[in-house]
Amino acid sequence: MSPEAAILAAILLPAAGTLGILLAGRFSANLREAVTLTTSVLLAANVLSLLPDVLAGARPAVHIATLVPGIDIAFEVEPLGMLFAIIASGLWIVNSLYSIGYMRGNNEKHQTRFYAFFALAIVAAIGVAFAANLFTLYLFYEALTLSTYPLVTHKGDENSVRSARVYLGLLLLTSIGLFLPAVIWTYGVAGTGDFTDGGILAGHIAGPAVGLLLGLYAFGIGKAAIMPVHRWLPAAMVAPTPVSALLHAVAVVKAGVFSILKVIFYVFGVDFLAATPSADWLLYAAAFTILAASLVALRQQNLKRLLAYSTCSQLSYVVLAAALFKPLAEVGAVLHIAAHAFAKITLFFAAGAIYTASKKTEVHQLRGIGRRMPWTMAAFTIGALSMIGVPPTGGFISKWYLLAGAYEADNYVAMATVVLSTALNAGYFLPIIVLAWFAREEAAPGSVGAAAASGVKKDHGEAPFPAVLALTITAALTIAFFFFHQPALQLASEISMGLP
Amino acid sequence: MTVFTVFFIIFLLTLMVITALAIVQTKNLFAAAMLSGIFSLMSAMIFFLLDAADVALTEAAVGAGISTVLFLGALALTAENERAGTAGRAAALAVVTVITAVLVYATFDMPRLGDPNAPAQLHVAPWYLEKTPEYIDVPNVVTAVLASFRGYDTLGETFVVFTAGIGVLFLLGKAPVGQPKVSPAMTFAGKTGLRHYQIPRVVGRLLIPFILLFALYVQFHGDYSPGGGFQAGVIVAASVVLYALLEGEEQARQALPAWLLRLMAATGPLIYGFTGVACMLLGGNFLDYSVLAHDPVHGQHYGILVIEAGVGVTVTGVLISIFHSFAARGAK
Amino acid sequence: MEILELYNYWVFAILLMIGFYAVTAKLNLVKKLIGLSLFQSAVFLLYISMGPVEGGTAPIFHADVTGRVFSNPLPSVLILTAIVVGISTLALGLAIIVRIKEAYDSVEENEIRELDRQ
Amino acid sequence: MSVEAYHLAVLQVVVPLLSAPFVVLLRPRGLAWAAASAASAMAFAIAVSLTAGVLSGDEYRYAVGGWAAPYGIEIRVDALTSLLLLVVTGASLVALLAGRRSLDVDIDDARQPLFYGAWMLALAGLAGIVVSADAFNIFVFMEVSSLASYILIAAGPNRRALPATFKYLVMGTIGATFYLIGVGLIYMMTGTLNLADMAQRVHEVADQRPVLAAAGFIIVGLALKAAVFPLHAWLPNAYTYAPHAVTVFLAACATKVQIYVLLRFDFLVFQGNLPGHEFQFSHFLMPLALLAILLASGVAMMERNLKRLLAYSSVAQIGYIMLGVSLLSATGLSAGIIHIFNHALAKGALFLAVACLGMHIQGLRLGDLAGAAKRMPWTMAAFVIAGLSLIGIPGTAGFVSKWLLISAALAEGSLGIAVVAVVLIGSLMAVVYVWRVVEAAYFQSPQAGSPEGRHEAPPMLLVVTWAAVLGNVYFGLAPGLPIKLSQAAAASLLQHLP
Repeated sequence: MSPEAAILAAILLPAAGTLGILLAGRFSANLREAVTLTTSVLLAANVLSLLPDVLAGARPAVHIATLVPGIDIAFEVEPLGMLFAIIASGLWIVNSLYSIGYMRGNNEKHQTRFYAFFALAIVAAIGVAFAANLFTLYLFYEALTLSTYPLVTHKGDENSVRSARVYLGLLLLTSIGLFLPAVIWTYGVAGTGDFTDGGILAGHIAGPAVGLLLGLYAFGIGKAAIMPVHRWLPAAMVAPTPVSALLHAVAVVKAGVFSILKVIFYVFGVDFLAATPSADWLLYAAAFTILAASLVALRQQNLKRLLAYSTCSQLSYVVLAAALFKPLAEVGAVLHIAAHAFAKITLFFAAGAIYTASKKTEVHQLRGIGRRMPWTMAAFTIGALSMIGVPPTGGFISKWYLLAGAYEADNYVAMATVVLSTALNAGYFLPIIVLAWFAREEAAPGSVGAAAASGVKKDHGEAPFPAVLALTITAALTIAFFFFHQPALQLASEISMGLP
Repeated sequence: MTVFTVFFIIFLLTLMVITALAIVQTKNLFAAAMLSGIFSLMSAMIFFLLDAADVALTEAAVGAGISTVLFLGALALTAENERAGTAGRAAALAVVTVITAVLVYATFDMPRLGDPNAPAQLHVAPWYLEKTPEYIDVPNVVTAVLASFRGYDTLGETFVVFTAGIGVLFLLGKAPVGQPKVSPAMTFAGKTGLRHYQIPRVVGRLLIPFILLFALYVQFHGDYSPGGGFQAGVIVAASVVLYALLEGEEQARQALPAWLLRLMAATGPLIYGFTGVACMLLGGNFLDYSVLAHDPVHGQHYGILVIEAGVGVTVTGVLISIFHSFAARGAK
Repeated sequence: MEILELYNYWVFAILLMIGFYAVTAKLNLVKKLIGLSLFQSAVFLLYISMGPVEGGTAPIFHADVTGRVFSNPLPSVLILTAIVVGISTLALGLAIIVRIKEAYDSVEENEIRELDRQ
Repeated sequence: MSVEAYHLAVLQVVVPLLSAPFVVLLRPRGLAWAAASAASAMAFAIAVSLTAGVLSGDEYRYAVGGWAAPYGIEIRVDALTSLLLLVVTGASLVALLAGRRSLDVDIDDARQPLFYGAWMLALAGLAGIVVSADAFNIFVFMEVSSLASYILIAAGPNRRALPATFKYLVMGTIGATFYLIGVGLIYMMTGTLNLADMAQRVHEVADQRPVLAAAGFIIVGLALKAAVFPLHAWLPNAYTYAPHAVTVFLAACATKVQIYVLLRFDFLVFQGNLPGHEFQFSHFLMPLALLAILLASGVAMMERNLKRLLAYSSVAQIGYIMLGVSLLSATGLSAGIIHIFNHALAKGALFLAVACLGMHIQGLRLGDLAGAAKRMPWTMAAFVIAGLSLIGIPGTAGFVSKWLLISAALAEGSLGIAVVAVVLIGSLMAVVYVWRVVEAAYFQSPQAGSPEGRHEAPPMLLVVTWAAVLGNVYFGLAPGLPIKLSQAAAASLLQHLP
C-alpha cells in the first residue's frame, strides 16, 4: 500500500469500524468486540507501515478538499504526528482489550454506543495526528471533543451529565473562544496555515502580539490542561475508566499537548519564539501548572481524581520542555508524550481494575490490596515510578532530556520545577504504593456495614482477565520504553534536527 | 387649480384630521367604522380634486363601501364596543412625535403641490403621456400605465386580492367548533333579509339590474374614462351584497353558489396570467400584448381588454366570497 | 400661500401618525385594524399629492388634446394597487379577528395575553 | 442565451404564481399537495439553471411587457439574486416534501387546497421580490408573500397561532407601509421607480431632506419585516405557533428576502450617494447587530419552548448577517451574504427535525423532550448535527460563515477584536442553548406514562431532514458554490461605491 493510501486508510479504518460496531452491536456483543479489536489491530499495523518511510525522511501527504482557496483539508505525516499516531493506535488495541473486561465486569449499559464513539474518537485523534495545516487540525480537534462527549457522560446520571457539561463547555469555550480566533488570525497574517518546518509566522508578526497569539493557542488548546483551563479534566473523571484512560493517555490530552507542540514547531518556529521575549511567559505558566497541580494531587483522596491532577501536572512537563525552545528539551517534550502515555494508561487501568474487582475508589481503601491483586498493583507501581521518573521506566528517559535541555538553556526555573515536582510526585505516589503492599487490610468492626452500604467488596481477587492482560502489557511497555526508545528518539530528533 | 379649490382642499383635509381623531377617540366601534367610511369619502373627494379620478372612484367604492361592509360584518361577529383602553401610551406618543417631526422636517425640501418642475413631472411620467397615444392608443393614460406599462404590478395586485380571498375562505370556511357566541339576529343580513319590507325590496330589485349595467360600463369603458376591472368587480359585489340584504343570505348564495365564486376567484388570475404566457408563446416578453395581433396597438387593446376582464372576475369572485364567509359565520 | 402648498404633506404626516398611534396604543384588535387602514390611507394622500400639475387635468385624452397639460398618471396607478393591497389586508385581518373571538371570546389584546398566560 | 433561458427569469415567478389558482381548484385529497410540490420542484429547477447561468457569466435582464426600464418593470438576476432564489425555492421544496404528513394532521382535507394555494403564493411572492428591479413592484410582491404567509401561520393547530398572526400582520403592514412611504419620497425627488435609474438620479438630490427621510423609512420598514433586532417582536410567536412545515419554509427564507431588499437599497441606491451614509452602518446597524447576537442568544438560553428557542436563535443569527454587512468590506459583506445561505441550511434542518419530533411528541417544551433520543434516534441525531452547524463547529456550513465573518472582522483592527469577541460569545451561547435540547433528549429519562419503544417520524420526513443535514455537512466541507456566489454578490454590491 502506498503511503498516501495508508494515510487515508488510517482515517477510514476506524470510521468503518464505527459503522461495523454499530451494525455488529445489533447481533452480538462478541461480534462487536471482535470488530473493535480487528479494526484496532489493522489500524496499528497500517500506521506502523508508514513508519519506515517517515524514518527515512519522507513526508507523505494527501490533499482532500479545498474549502476556500488557501484553506484546505489535507494530511501530511511528519515525525511528531507519526509518533502520536503510533501511540494512539497502539494503545487503542490495549485499551479495547481492557474495555472488554471492564465493561463486561461492571455490566455497563449502552456498550455499543460506547465502542462506536470510542472508534470515532480514534478517527479524530488520527486526524489530529496527520493534519497538514491548522484548519485540518482544528477540524479534528473539535471532532475529538464532540466524539468523546458521549463517552464522558456515559453513565447518564445527573452527576455525569453535569460533569460532562463542564467537559464540553470548557473545551468548546476555549476552542471556539481562543483557539479559533488564533487560527483565523494566523491565516490572516501569514496567508496560510500549513505546518512548515521553521514556522510560518516569522516576519509576519512581532512584539507583544506574538505572546498574545501564543497565549490564544496555549489556553485555546484546552485539552493541554494548562491552568486555569484544566478544570474539565477532573470533571471528566465520572466517565468509565477505559474512557479516562483514553482521555488521559491515548487521545484527548495528548492531542492537546501534541497540538501545542505542532504550533510551536511548525507555526511559530522554535527559533522565532526563542528570539521573542514576549513568548517567555509560557514557561512560567507551565511551571506553575506543574507545581500547583501536584500540590492539589497531594490532597486528593479519590484515586482517579488524584491521577487526573497528576496528568494535569505531567502535561505541563511537555509544555515546559517545549517552552525552553532548545533542541534537547524538544526531544524531551516529544519523548514525554510517549512515556507518560504508557505510564498513565497503566495507572488508570489499575485504578479501573481495582474498581471492577472491589468497587474501591478511595486511596485509604487500598490498604493491603497488593496481596489480593498482585498483578494490578505491580503494574500500578511501575506506572507510578515512571511518573516520578525512576529508572528503569520510560519517565526517566524523558525527564533526562528535559533536564538536559533546561541545563543547556541555563534555565534554573525549569530545573528547579522539575526537581521540586519530582519530590511532589513521589510524595503522592509512594504512600499509595506503601499502603497497598505493606499495610494490613482494614478489618475494623463497624466499618463493615458502611463498606457494604457503599458496595465495597471485601473478598475479591484480580479483575477479569482481559483487563489484567491489558495493564500488564502497558506496564511492560513502560519499562520497555526505557530500553527501546530508539525509534521514538529518532523521530524526536528528526524534528529537532529539522529545526535550522 | 383655483384658489377656491385650494381652500376647499384645505378645508377637507382639516375635516379629515378631525374625523381621524374622532375615529381614534370613540369607544363605539360601529361609529368608528362609519366614521372611517366618511373619512374615505372625503379622501375620495380630495383625490378627485387632485386629478386622480380613477383613484377617487376606487377609494369611494372600497373605502366607503367594501371596508365598511367588512367592518360591520366583523363587528357583528365580535363586539360593538371597545372594552380596554390603551397601553404604552407614552411610548406610542413619543414614537409618533419623532416620526411626525421627521416627516414635517422632510416636507420643507419637497416640491410644492402642483409644481410643474417637480422631478416626478419631468422623468418617466412625460414619457407615458407622450407615448400612450402611439403605443397603446387609449384615452385614459392611467389605464394604459396600469394595464400595460406596469401591467406586471397589476398582475401582482390581482394575486393580492386572490390571496386575501383564499385567506378568508381558509380562516372562516370551516365551521367553528361549538356554537358561536353571536346570535344570528345580529348578523347584518340575516336569513331572510328584508323580505318582509315590500318597499325597499321592490326599489332594491329595480336598482340591481341598473347597478350591474353600470358595472359593465365601468368594466369596459375603463379605457376611456375612470374605471376598469377592479372598480367594476367592486360594484358587482356591492349589488350582490344589496341582493343579500333584500332577499336574505340563502337566496344570494343560491344565485351565486360558493363553488362558482371560488371558480371565478381562481379563474380571474389565470386569465390574466395566461394572457402573459400567451404573449411569451407568441414570441414576445411576458405580458407584451403587442404580439397578440398583427398590429401592435390592436394587440395592446386586446390584451388590456382580456386582463381587465380577468381582474373583474377575480374581484367579483373574491369579494362576494369574503362577504359570504363573514355572513355565514354568524348565521350558523 | 406657499406654506399652504405643503399642507397636504403635513396632513399626511398627521393622519399617518394618528393611525400609527391607534395601531400601537389601542388594545382592541378591531380598533387596531381601523388604525391600520387610516395609516395606509394617509400614504395614499402622500402619493396623490405628487400627481397634479398646475393648470393640468386628469390624464384622460379627449378630442382636443393639443396644448393641454395633464397631471401625472403614475401616482394614481400606484395608489390603485395600494388601495387593493389595503382592502386585502383588512379583509384578512378581520377574518383573523373573528377567529380570535371564537377561540378566546375576546378581541382585547390584554385579555388575550392574560388567557394565554394561564 | 437561448430564448427559453431568457424567459427563465420571469418564469421563476410566473410558475409558482399561476400554479396557485390551479392548486386551489384541486379537490381530491393529496392532489393539491402533489401539484404544489411539482410546481415548487419546477421553481427550484429554474433557480438552479439561473444559478448555473449566472455562474457561467450570464446576467439576466428582462423587460416585462416589453417595456424597457425605467418605463416598464425590469426583472434582473445576478449572483446575489440567484443565491436567494436557491434558498427560497429550495426551502419551499424541502418543506413541502417533508411536511405532507405533518400538515395532514394540522389541516383538514377540505381546506388543504386553499392552504397549498397560499403556500404557492408565498413562494411566488418571495421569488417576485427577489428578482424584481423595481421599487414599487417589490412592494406588490412583498404583499403577496406577506398575506400568503399570514394564512400559512394562522393554520397552526394551537389557538395562539391566531394572535401571533395578527401581530405579524400588523407589524408586517406597518413595515411595508414604511417602505412604501420611503419609495414615495424617493419617487417624489427622482421621478423614477427603477432601482438602477434611482441610484443614478438620487445622486443629484442626495442632500435633500425627503431623500434622507426616505432612507430612514425604507431601512426601518425593511428592518421591521426582516425582524432585525429590536424590531423582531413579531417573529418568535409567529414561528412558534405556525405548522412545523411552514416554520421550516419561512424560517429559512422569509426574513432573508427582506434583508436582501435592504442590501439592494442600501448599497445600490443610498451608499455612495447619501452623504455620511456609512455612519448608518457603523453607528447604527453594527451596535444593533451585536446587541441582537447577545440578547437574543441570551433569551434563547432561557427559553423552554423548543420552537421559540430556535426562533430567538434566528433573531440572533440575523444579527450575524447584519454584522457582516455592517463591516462594509468585501469580505464582511460576503460573510453576511453566505450566512444567509448557511443559516437557511442549518435552521431549515433544525426545524425539519422539530417537525419530526412534532409527529410523536406533544408540546415541544424541553421537558416534553425527555427521552426523545431513545424514541427517535435518527431525528435527534439529525438535530445534533444541524445544531453543530448552527453553533459553527468545523465541518459544517455554519463554520464557514463564522470563519469568514471573523476573518473579515480581524481585518478591521481594534474594533474588529470587539466584534470577534461578540461573535465568539454568541457561538458559545449557541452551544448552551443547543446543548440544553441535546441533554433533555438524551439524558433525561422519559416522563411516566409516555410510550415505550421506537416511534420514528414518517420515512419521507426523515429522509428530507437527513438530506438537509447532509447539506450542512456538504456545504461545510465544499462551500465553493455559496462562497463564489456571495463573493460575486459582494463585489457587485460594492462596485457602485467610490
